[in-house]
Amino acid sequence: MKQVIVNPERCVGCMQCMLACARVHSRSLDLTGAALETPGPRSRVHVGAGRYNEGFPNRCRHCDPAPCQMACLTGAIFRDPASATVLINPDRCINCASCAMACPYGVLRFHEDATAPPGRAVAVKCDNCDLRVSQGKIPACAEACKTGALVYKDLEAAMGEKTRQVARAMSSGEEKPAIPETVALYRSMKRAALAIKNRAEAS
Amino acid sequence: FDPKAEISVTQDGNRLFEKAVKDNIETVWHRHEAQQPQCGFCDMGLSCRICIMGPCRVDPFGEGPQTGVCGADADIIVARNLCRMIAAGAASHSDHGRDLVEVLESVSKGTAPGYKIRDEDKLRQLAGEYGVDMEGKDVLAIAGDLARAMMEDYGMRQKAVTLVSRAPEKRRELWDKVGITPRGIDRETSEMMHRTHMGVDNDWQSLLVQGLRNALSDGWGGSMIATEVSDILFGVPAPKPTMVNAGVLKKDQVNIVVHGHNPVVSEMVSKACMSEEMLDLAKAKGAFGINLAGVCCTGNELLMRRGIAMAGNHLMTELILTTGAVDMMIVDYQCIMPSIGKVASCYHTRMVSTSDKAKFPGMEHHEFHPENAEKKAMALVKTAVENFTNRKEVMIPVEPQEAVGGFSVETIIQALGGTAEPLIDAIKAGKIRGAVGIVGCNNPKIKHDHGHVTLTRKLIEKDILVVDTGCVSVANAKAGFKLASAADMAGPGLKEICKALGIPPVLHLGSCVDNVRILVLVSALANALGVDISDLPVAGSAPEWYSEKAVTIGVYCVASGITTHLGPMPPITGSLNVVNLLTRGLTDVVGAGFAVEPDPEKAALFLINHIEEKRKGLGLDS
Amino acid sequence: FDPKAEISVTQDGNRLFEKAVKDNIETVWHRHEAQQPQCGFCDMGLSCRICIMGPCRVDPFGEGPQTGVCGADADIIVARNLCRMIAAGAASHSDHGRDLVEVLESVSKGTAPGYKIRDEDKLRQLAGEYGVDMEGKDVLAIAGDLARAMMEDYGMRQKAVTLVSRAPEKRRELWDKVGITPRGIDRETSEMMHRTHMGVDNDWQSLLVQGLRNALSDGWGGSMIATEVSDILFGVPAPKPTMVNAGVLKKDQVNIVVHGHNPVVSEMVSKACMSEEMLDLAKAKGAFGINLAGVCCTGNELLMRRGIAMAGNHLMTELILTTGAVDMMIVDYQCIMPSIGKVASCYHTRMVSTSDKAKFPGMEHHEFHPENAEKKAMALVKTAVENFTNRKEVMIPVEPQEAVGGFSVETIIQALGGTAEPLIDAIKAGKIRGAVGIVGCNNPKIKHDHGHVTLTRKLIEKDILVVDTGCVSVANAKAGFKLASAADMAGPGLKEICKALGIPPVLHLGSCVDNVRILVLVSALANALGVDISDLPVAGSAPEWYSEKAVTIGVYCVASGITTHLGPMPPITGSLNVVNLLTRGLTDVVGAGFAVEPDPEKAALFLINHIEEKRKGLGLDS
Ligand code: SF4
Ligand code: SF4
Ligand code: FES
Ligand code: FES
Ligand SMILES: [Fe+2]
Ligand SMILES: [Fe+2]
Repeated sequence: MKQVIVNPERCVGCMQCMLACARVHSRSLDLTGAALETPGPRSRVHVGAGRYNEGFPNRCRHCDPAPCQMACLTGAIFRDPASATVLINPDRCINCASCAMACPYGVLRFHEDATAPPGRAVAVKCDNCDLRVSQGKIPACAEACKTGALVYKDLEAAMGEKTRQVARAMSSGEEKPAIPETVALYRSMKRAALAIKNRAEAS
Repeated sequence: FDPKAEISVTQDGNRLFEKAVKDNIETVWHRHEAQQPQCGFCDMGLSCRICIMGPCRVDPFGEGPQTGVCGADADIIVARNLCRMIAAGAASHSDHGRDLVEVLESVSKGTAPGYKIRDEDKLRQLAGEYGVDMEGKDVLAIAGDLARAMMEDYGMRQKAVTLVSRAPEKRRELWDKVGITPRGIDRETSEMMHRTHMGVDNDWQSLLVQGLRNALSDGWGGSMIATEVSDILFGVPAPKPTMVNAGVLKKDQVNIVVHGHNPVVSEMVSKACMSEEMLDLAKAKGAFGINLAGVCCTGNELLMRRGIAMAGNHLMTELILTTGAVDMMIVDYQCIMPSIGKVASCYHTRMVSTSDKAKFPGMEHHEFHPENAEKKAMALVKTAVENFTNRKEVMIPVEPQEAVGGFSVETIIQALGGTAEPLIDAIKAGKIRGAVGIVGCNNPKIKHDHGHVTLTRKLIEKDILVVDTGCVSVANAKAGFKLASAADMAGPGLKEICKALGIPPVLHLGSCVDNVRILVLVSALANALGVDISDLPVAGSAPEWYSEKAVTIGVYCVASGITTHLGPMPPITGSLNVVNLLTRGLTDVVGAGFAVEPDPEKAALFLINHIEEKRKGLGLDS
Repeated sequence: FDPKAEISVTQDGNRLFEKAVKDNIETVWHRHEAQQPQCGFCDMGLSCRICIMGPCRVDPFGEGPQTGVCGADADIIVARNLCRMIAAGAASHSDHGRDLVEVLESVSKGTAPGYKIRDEDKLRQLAGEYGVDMEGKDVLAIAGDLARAMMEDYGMRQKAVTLVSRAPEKRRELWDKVGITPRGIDRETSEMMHRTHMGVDNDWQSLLVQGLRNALSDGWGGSMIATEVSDILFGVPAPKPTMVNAGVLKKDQVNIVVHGHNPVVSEMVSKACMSEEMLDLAKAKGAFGINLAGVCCTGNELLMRRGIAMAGNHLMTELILTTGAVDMMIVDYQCIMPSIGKVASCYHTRMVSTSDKAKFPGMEHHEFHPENAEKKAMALVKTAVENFTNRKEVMIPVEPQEAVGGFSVETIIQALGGTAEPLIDAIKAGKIRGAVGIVGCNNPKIKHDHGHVTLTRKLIEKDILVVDTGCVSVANAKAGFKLASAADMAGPGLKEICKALGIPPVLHLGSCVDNVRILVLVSALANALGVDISDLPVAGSAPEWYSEKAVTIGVYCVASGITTHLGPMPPITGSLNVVNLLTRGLTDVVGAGFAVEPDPEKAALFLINHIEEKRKGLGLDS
C-alpha cells in the first residue's frame, strides 16, 4: 500500500505542503477562498526549523499501535481499517489533549475546524487525504512537495530505494554525490552560521 | 525569546534587547525566528515570480521541475533574481543622488531657503569635471549648470556617466572592452529590469554582465553624485570627535534621532536643533538642551560633517526606541524597518516620516521639500521639544563611547601632509600591508556586530588599514577602534603610522553612498602607482550585509577591481554556474571577484592572504 | 500528456500539440503541469525576497508569521511585489522605445543604412508636439532634434513626459491633483525600484500611487514613443489583407519566422526577404519564394505595416517550430520562451538572436545595430534560404485564415471619412454601444485563445466594437473575426456600421506597445465629446495575460480612466486591501478600476454592463 514517506534531508523549508494541506481541508478548496473562511483551515503537516534553521516536515506517521489512539479515553481516535489511517471523530473529542501528550511527534493541534461541530476546538491531525486518495489523487502535501521530502510511495519500494542509495553512498568511487553540490553549498552556509553563532555565544 | 539571549556583541544591544523583551516589544530577532525555516527555493534563488505563468521553482535535488513554465533553468532564474537585486540597489542610491541634484538646482534658483553652497572649491572642481563653462559666472549660476549637467547623467543622451573619468585609464579601457561602461544612471536600471522580463535576456552570463554595468552606474554615477553634491551643499567632511552607542541619548535633554539616508532632511533638523528659539523652548520645558543623534546613514552623514553622535546601526533602530528616551525620531528613507512605528507606540516617542517617497505604519507624515525644509524642521523640533514632558521611564543602558569620524579623501590626503605619497610609502615599506573597506549593514542571521568587529580587529592586527562606512562604522566606533589610542590594537607597522599621524587604525569614511570615497581613494592610489585598481593590495568586505543596496555596492566594487568578501551568502546557491562566475570567473573579466565566508575569522585570513598576494604581484616585498 | 488533450480552441494549436507530444517535445503545457501546485505564498503575493534578512512569507491562514523580518505586513509585501511588476513592465516597453529613438537619431546622422524617415507628416507632427524648432530645417535635422527631445523624456529634467499633452485636459488635471503625472520615463521606474527597497515606502497605498505614475510613464511615455517613432520610421499602418495561423507557413517556400517585439530588426529582415538576390537564391535552392511570417508582436508590427502573415501568438511559438517548416526563426526580445532553442534543436530550424539585450540557450547570436542591420539581415536570410534544403518531414496542420489588419487611429478616422464624427454619431445613436480594447498574452492557466475568442464574440454580438492588439489580435484573426464578412457575427447595429464602412467588427490596432493607439483614440473621443476618458462607454480587457508588461498596460489604462478586466488574477490575493483598492477604491481616485474574472462569459457581462452604465452616465439613451 502506498503512503506518504518523509525524506527530511530533502526538505527546503518552503512550507508549500502546509498551504496545500490547509487548502484541501477547507470548504472552498481554493487557496484564496480558503484564507477567507471561518474557521480558517489549518495545516495538519507542520514544518519546523532544525538547529541550523533547515526545514523539517513533521507529519503524522499513523503509528501502529498509535500512542494517541491508546491515550484517547473517549474513543474519538480510531483507525480506518481500509486505509490504516489514524482518524479523529470530532464529535467525540473532548479537547483533553491526552493524545497530544502521548504523540511522540507532536503533530496534534487543537482548534476549530470545518469538519468539527461549530464553535468548539477539537483535536485535529493528518487524515492521509483519504478523501483525495479515494478520488484517485495523492495526498496534498506530497503533491505540493517538489523536492521529494514528502513522497507518496509504496513503503517497500521506498525502503528498497533508500537501501540502494545508502549502499551506493557507502561504496567508494560513487560518481554522483548523494546531495547535489548546490544544496551542499547552501547547507554549509547555514551550518557555518550556526557554528559562528555558537562560538560567538561562547566567547 | 530569552531576555538574556546575547543577540549582540555590544552591551547596549544586549541590555536594550533584555528591556525590549520585558516590555513585550517584538523585535527583528523575534520576527526572524518566526520565519524559520526560511523558504529554501527563495533562499537559493530558485523561485521565480517574474510572470504569472508562474510562480515557478526549480528543485535543487534534480528530481522535480528543472525549469520554470517558460523554460528558464536554474542558472537563468538565479541570475535574473540577482540582477533585479542589483537594479533595486542601484535605483535606491541613484534616486537618493537625484534628490540632492534637485536641491542643488533649487539652491541655484534661490528656492531652497536654509540650504547653500558650503564648499565652493568642490563645486568648482565638479563643474570642471562636468565641463561646465564657469567663465564669468557666479557660484549659483555654476551650481545650476552643474545640477543640469548631472541630470544628463540620469538620462540617455550620454555615452558614459561623467565621473567614470575618475577611474584609472586601464580600468576604463577594461570596462569599454567588456562593454560595461555605464551609459546613464536610470537607463542601466531600466535596461536591467527589461532584460529580466520573461523572454528577454535568457543567458545567465550576459545578464550578469549587465548587472555589472548597472552596478557601475551606481558607483560611478548615482552614489558618486550623491556624495559629491552632499559635500558641496553641506561641506567636505573633516576629522572630528564624536560619541557613539545608545549612551549618547541624554536623560536630561530633548533627544531627537534621525534615521534614514538623506542629509537633505537631517541637515535641516540639525540646524533647527541649534536655533536659539528651540534651545530656549527646551529650557522652558525643563530640558538641558536638545540632543540630536543619528542612526543608520543619515546619522553617518551628520557625524561626518558635524560630529553629531550616533546612537546605533540597523539592528539597533528598534532597541534605541526602547530606552524611552527618544522624544522624536525623524526618518527619511532606506533601511527603516516598518516595525518601528509599532515599537514607538509603546513609548512616548513621536515618529515622523518626511520623504514624499516613503511612508510608514504608525508615523505622522510631514513632507520635506527644498522650499519648506527649513521651516518644517523647526516645526518638528518644536514638537519634539514639547514632547519632552511626556516622557515616562527612561533607561540609558551604557555610557557613550568616544570616537573620531569624518575622514574624506580630501582630509586623509591632508592628514598625510597634502599628498598620498606617505601612504604609498608606508604601503611600499610594508608598514601598512594594505587596506580593506568594511561596509554594509546588520543582519539578524549574524550576531549583531560580531562580523564587523571581529574582522576589523583581525585585520588591523595584521597591519591592514581599515576604512568603513554605513552600519559597520558604528559597530567599529562602539568597539573603540576609532580613537587615536586604538593604534595600540594595531600591528606594529600600522601602529607606528597611526601614532605618527595621530589617526586611528580604522577610518570612518561615511555613509553607504560614501563608499564612492573608497573608489576615489583607490583610483588615486592606482594612478599614483601607475597600475589598475585590481593590482592594489586592497579589498572590500560586507560581513553582515542584508540589503539590495549592499549587493550593488559589492558588485560595483568588484567591477571596479576590488575583490570583495561577503558574510551572508546571496541567494544564488541554486546555480553553481553563477556561484562560480562570481567567485572565480569574474577575476578573468574584471580582475576581482567575490568570496563568501560567514565566519569573520576565516574571512580575515582570506583578506590578509589576498592582500599579500597583491603585494607580491606588485613586487613590493621582493 | 495525452496527445489529444485539447490545449487550445484552435485547430492548428491542437494538431501541432499532438505532433509535439509524439515528437517528444516538451511544451509550455508540460512545464506548467510539472509546476503544479504552484507556490501559494508566491501566487498570493505573500512572499518577499527583497532583502536577505528574508526570504519571508506571510501565512494567509493567520497562524504563522504575519510580517516579514523587517516588519512588513501582507499589504506592504503584496503592494511591493505588484509595484515591481509594474516597474519591470514599464522598463520593458520603454527600453524598446529607447531603441527606436536611437535608430531615429542614427537615421538623422546617416549612420543607419536601410532605415529612413518613411512618414514625414508624422515626423513633423511629433516634432511640433515636442516643440522642435523646424524653421528652415531639413527632414533629417528635424528627426535628430526630435530624437534628442524624446531622449529628454527618459531623463529627469522635465516636469512631465511630453506626450501627456495628448490626454484630455480633465484627465491631466486629475493626474496633477493625485500627483501621478509621470515626470521621466526611466525616472519613474527607478523611483519605483527605490521605493520598494527594504525600509523605503511601507505604505501600500502610496506604493500603488507611484505604481500608477510608473505605468503612466510607460503608456504616455515609453510605449507611445515606441509606436510613434515606429510609424515615422516604418510608416503609419493602413488596413490591408493578411493571413493568419500555422497554415501561413509554406511547404514549398523558405519560411522565416520573426519573433519578439522590435520592428527595428524585423523590418530589415522583411526588406532582405524581398531582395532579388535572395529570391534568386531561394529559387536556386528549389524554393518557390521566401515566406516571412511573424509570431508575437514583432509579427504584429509587420502585419500592421506590410500585411505580413502571422503564424501564431505566444503559446503557439513552440508549436510553430514543430511543423518542421521553419527554416529560420529570428528573435529580438520580450516573451521569447527560453525553451524554444531546445524545441528547434529537434528540427532543422536555425535559431538566431539579434539583440544586444537578449540571448537565449540554443541560439546563434548575430547582433543587429543600426549601422549593420541591413547587412546582417541579408546574411541571415541567406543562411535561412540555404537551410531550406536541410528540411526533413514537414507538417502544415491547417489552411491559413484570411484577415484584415493595420488599423491605426489615422486610418480609422480616414475610414470614417476624415473625422471621428460618424463613430461618435453611431455611439450616440446606440448602434455601437461602446468599444472594448482586448489586449494581452496567452497563459497556460487558460485554454489557449479561449478567453480572447469567447469574450470578443460575446461583445460584438452586443454591438460593442472590439479593438485588439498583441496576442489577442492573432487569436481573433484566426477565429475569423477580422474579415468584413464577420460583420454578420455582430449585433444589428454594429453590423450595419461595419457593412457601411466595409470594416470588420474587430479592428487590429497592432502590437502591445500599440495599446497607446487606444489611448490616443479614446482621448480624441473624449475631447470631441468634451468629457474625460473615464466618462466614455469603453473598457479594456486582458483575458489571458501573463506578463509584467501586461500588468503595466492594465495599470496605465486604469490610470487613464479605462476600466479594465483581467482574466487571470494577479498575485495580490494575499491582501484584501490591495484587492479592494484595485477593484473598487481606484474608481474614486482615477474614475476607473480593475475587475478580475477568469470566465470570459461572465467577463463579457461585466463589460457590457459597464458600457451601458457609462452610456447612462453620458445620458446617451435617455
Ligand atoms: S518567467 Fe518563467 S520561470 Fe519565471 S514565473 Fe514566468 S514562467 Fe516561471
Ligand atoms: S524586505 Fe522584509 S519581508 Fe522582504 S525579505 Fe526583507 S525582511 Fe523579509
Ligand atoms: S515562498 Fe514561494 S517559492 Fe519560496
Ligand atoms: S542598514 Fe542601511 S545602512 Fe546599514
Ligand atoms: Fe546605509
Ligand atoms: Fe507583445
